Amino acid sequence: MLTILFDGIAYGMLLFVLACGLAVTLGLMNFVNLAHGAFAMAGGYVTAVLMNRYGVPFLLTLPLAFLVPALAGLVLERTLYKQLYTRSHLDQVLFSIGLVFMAVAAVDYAMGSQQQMIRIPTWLQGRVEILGIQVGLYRSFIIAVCGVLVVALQFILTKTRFGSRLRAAVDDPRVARGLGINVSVIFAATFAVGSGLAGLGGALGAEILGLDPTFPLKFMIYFLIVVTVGGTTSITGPFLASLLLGIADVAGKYYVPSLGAFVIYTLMIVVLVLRPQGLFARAR
Amino acid sequence: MAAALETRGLVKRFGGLVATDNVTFRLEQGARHALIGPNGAGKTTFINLLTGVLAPTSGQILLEGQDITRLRPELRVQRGLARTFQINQLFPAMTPLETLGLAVSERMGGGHDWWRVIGSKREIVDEIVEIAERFRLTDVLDERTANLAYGKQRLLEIAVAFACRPRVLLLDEPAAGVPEAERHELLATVAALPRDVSVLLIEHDMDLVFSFADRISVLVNGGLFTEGSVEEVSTDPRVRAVYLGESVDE
Amino acid sequence: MLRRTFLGAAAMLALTGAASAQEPLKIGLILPMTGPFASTGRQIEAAAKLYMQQNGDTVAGKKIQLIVKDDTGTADVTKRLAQELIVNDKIAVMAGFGLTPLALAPAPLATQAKVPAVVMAAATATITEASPYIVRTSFTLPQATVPMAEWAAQNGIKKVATLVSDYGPGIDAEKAFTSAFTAKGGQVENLRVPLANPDFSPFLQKVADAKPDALFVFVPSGIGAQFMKQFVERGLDKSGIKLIGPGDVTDDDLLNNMGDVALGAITTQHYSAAHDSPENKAFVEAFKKANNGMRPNFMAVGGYDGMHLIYEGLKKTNGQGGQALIDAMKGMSWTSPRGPVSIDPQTRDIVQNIYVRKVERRDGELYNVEFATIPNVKDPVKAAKSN
Amino acid sequence: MQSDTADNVRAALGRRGRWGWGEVAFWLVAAATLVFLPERHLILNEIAIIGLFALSLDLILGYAGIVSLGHAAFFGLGAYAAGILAKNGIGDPLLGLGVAALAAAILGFVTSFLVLRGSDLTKLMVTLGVALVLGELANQMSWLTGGADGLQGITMGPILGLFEFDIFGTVAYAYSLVVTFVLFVIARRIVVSPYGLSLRSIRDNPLRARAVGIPVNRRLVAVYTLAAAYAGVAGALLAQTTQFVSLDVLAFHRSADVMLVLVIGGVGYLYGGLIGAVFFKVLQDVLSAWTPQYWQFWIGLILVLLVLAGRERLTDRVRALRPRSRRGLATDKARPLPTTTAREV
Repeated sequence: MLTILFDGIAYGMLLFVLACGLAVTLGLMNFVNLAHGAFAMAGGYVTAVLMNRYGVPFLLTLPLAFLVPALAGLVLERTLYKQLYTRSHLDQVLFSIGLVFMAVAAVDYAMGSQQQMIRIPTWLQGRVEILGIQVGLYRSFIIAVCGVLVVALQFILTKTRFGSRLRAAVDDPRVARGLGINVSVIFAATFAVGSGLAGLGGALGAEILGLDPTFPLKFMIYFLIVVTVGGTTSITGPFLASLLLGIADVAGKYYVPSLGAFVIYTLMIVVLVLRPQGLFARAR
Repeated sequence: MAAALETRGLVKRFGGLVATDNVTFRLEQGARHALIGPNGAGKTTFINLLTGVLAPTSGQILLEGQDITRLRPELRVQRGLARTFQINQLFPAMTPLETLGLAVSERMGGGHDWWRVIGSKREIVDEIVEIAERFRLTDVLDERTANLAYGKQRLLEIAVAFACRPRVLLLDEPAAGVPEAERHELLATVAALPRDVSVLLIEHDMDLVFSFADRISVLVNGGLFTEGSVEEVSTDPRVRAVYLGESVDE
Repeated sequence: MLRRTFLGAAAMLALTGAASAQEPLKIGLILPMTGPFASTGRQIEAAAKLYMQQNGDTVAGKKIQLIVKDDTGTADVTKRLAQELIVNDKIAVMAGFGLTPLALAPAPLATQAKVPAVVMAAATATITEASPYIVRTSFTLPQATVPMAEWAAQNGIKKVATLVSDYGPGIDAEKAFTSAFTAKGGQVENLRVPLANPDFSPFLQKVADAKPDALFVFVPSGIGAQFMKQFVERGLDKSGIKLIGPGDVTDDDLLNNMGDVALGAITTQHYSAAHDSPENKAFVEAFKKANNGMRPNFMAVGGYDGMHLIYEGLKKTNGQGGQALIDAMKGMSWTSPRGPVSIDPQTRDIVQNIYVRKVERRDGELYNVEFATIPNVKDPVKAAKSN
Repeated sequence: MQSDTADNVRAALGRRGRWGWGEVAFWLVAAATLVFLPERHLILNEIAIIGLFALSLDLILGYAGIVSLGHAAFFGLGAYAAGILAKNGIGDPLLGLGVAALAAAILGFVTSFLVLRGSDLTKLMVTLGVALVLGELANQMSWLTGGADGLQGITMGPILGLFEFDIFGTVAYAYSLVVTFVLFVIARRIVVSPYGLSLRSIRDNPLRARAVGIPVNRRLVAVYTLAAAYAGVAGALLAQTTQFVSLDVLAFHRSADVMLVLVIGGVGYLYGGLIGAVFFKVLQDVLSAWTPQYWQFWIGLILVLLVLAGRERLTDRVRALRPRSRRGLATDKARPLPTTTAREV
């Protein structure tokens, strides 16, 4: 029972790291970036390639799994995305779906269509018993890493100058510009970090979620669920939503396996019908 | 005779904030009544309560003697209560012709008519023509609303409300933002509104208020501060203190 | 009236498709080349091309032209592509079909136009019954599963939990295993997972709680690797639960990358890249060489044998398609890289050896190493029906 | 003078209902393909069906401002309704269409209440959720739907007792084209009716629409139900002409594709879905014949370029085909999707 809870938390944490970048672009910058999963995939592939082709240890690949997608995000933001901030959502959807298609086909071309394997180090394999609960080491590792990230993000957004500038830039870009805030730099940096986090999530999640070229399409729905259910006004909303979703998904499959897939979707519909702004959103 | 529009002890609270404070108010049949008050006095909240955009915390709203407090906004319109908005709320992509056609055909109950092409009914066409002339829109009928001069948009804003053939018309700062050159046209059409329509004018512009209204109510801090004829209110020193003084200074 | 003309036209098409001498003989290969099942398509396409490269592109004096189409794994697209190939390209035979619904959708077309369809991958038992023009060179799940149940029963396994993907082949495997295993006195608990399922942990937890002697698993090969890792991560291997199942989970294409987690898994299937025969050695070597080191899996061998069947059939009919070709294919037998195989003339399904294998490390790479053989296995579902 | 204006008004209003040359040409070309492109009837059939499906999405997105990522729910339900009916011996195609439309309309009516509130994103996700739940349901009820194997054994009777479906897809295409055309004509009529005008007003400014006395929610429910019925018919056409239904009629990619098709063709003038369907499917067919493995890359590239080049400018030009339509149609330039903010004042 507690093991299920534990697995659910790990799964939820992972979802959060994958989706939080989307929460930022969608919620704060009001940009529908369906290509978010492509950055996650990029991170996963960075780790897979480094480990399998060059024998780089797992942990050392993680910073690169963050940096490469972040850099890619930065370049794309500067060249393409920024032109679309003021366009309609439909344009943004069309554009980012186009990017997903390109990413899927390109990865397929470069890496093949099969599943990529990541061999996690032996000290992260297996399970231990803590307080009578069977916990997987790797999942504990995920929880630890993601937990640190959540705290750091929350800190950056609420306590630092960057955070307050970001919030100002988002609230009203014109006013923020008037205050001497360089809005486009803030947006670019935020976009890059969001992409990087997705990449890190992709690398961490490859072991549990699998990794193949269709990754961005497969998990797009999950990311969107996290963001909408959590609400887009804060970072804690999506975080709680991820946890809720992770636990509900795992528990649902354990206790009512035949209804497993219903649980998440029904939960989402109910939440959104009752609270259209998301479960944890401040009333606007 | 019942008042055209009446509120009894109307209260609206947002959390701890009292936006409308126990307002009891009468708009007589055929009146030209102005509602004035400083910014933040609760004029817009009051209008939103009257039209049903907001639900009151307590109190009653009566339209020609009938309780409409819980009625949905569109049903109030159908009963004869129409409004204009302080900031234009038009259909930018439609033409004035379509906008008026929409309002007229809705009023005639043709809104769920999904088969006939608009304009195939004679009464509708005639009424569009009449309203267009009354509001001096004839020569721009076929332009895109978004492309109209602001003054014309403002006229259309009133024309749409008028097309609902209201018994009571709420005008929310009809002249706001209209450039001097287009102002005269607007004021003239407002003044020429038929007498059987009772008008409640919410306005900042004292020239307009004085030239148009026969009665004035003053709203301060959500409550009705005073009410009287134009003369009474304009000479009331307390009103000058809370409101007119401010306006004169501008 | 109209009906007759149309059917007549369809039949005529089928005839002209194969009869005109100057026209090349066209083979329509419809596969999922994109989407989640793309790797199935790649393996088969590579194998088919390899076969043509090795055996030339002329049969019975006619040029063979292979037309590859991507159905994206969507059944109505498969059907439309098949129909276009029949009507426009006037193909002599169609082949491929990566998944059960993708094979079933065009089945009525095969019947209507009398164009043989060679199923190279899809593995639900009933497929060959959908049209008398369908012939299969892959396998059926019960075919691979029943020997597993028998082997388990003979090797001291009493209680088994089954975990299958919730779709046609999965349910086939579950049924076949359960009935065969309970018939031998075993005890079975069934679990089904959704086909698209990113995380197995809740299901595996259920298995861990049930404490069976072995876990029988069938999931499509792409997700198999993920399953294996989570199985080990949960420590189920150490708690003494044996992992058994048809060979999809230890797909040769992925096996080597799975790492040590796969070691010791026991599976039954018709093909292993480690199968010890000269034919297979040559096949594996040529396949790897042509495909950048990619190891052929059971999908590839299905594609390879499918092409062989088409070539040999055409030789026998001297380039005739339609009824003649399907008749020629019935009962044909040859030595495939997987071992001796034949086409059952009654069911048009393949008859082949099923091997019991264990994942072991050989020359630094992981392989399914065969250690027992059950010869000439027919599809048990149809065999049971005919008895 | 008075009567002059009245005539002008009548003429101006009537113009919206009249057919332009571009439109007539469009349908003439479509009809001509029946004769001149016999080899392409199968894909043309698919195009007609997707076009109709996109048209139904246009009714809610382009004319009422409701975004949906779950429109496949109605398409799929229609497909299964028609398929199951035919499988159980009731093979009359037109009856199947009727039943499918009805089933989808009922589902549309019930679920319409879920999409009246909330932002675009909320609507996207709620509609998506409905489709996913329905997909799961179809998977679970395999005794009825055939589950993941698909629904087999559909045999269709001849249309009107006269025309048997043939292997060339000619009858199928003609059938789909005629049905699409008839439904298009009805839709076209609806959007220029007072009802259609009220929908556009709701999309443009729900606050004002209410202030004109329009019962906004009721109108939205009605159009959502109508669009659902249209999508159901499209699904039924697919089931009947391919005589097969599999779970992917309900899949996410179906909803996403139809959205792409519509947005490519342009939202809010009814032809967008049809043009988008032609463009998208032909492109996909050509590219995937050329490179069966990597055609998605090129599609993606084209989408990206299309957006960067200014999709709306392109579709605006096409819109000029329809008389006066440019004027009547909101291009949401520099304006995000019709949002509900106005209503929250």
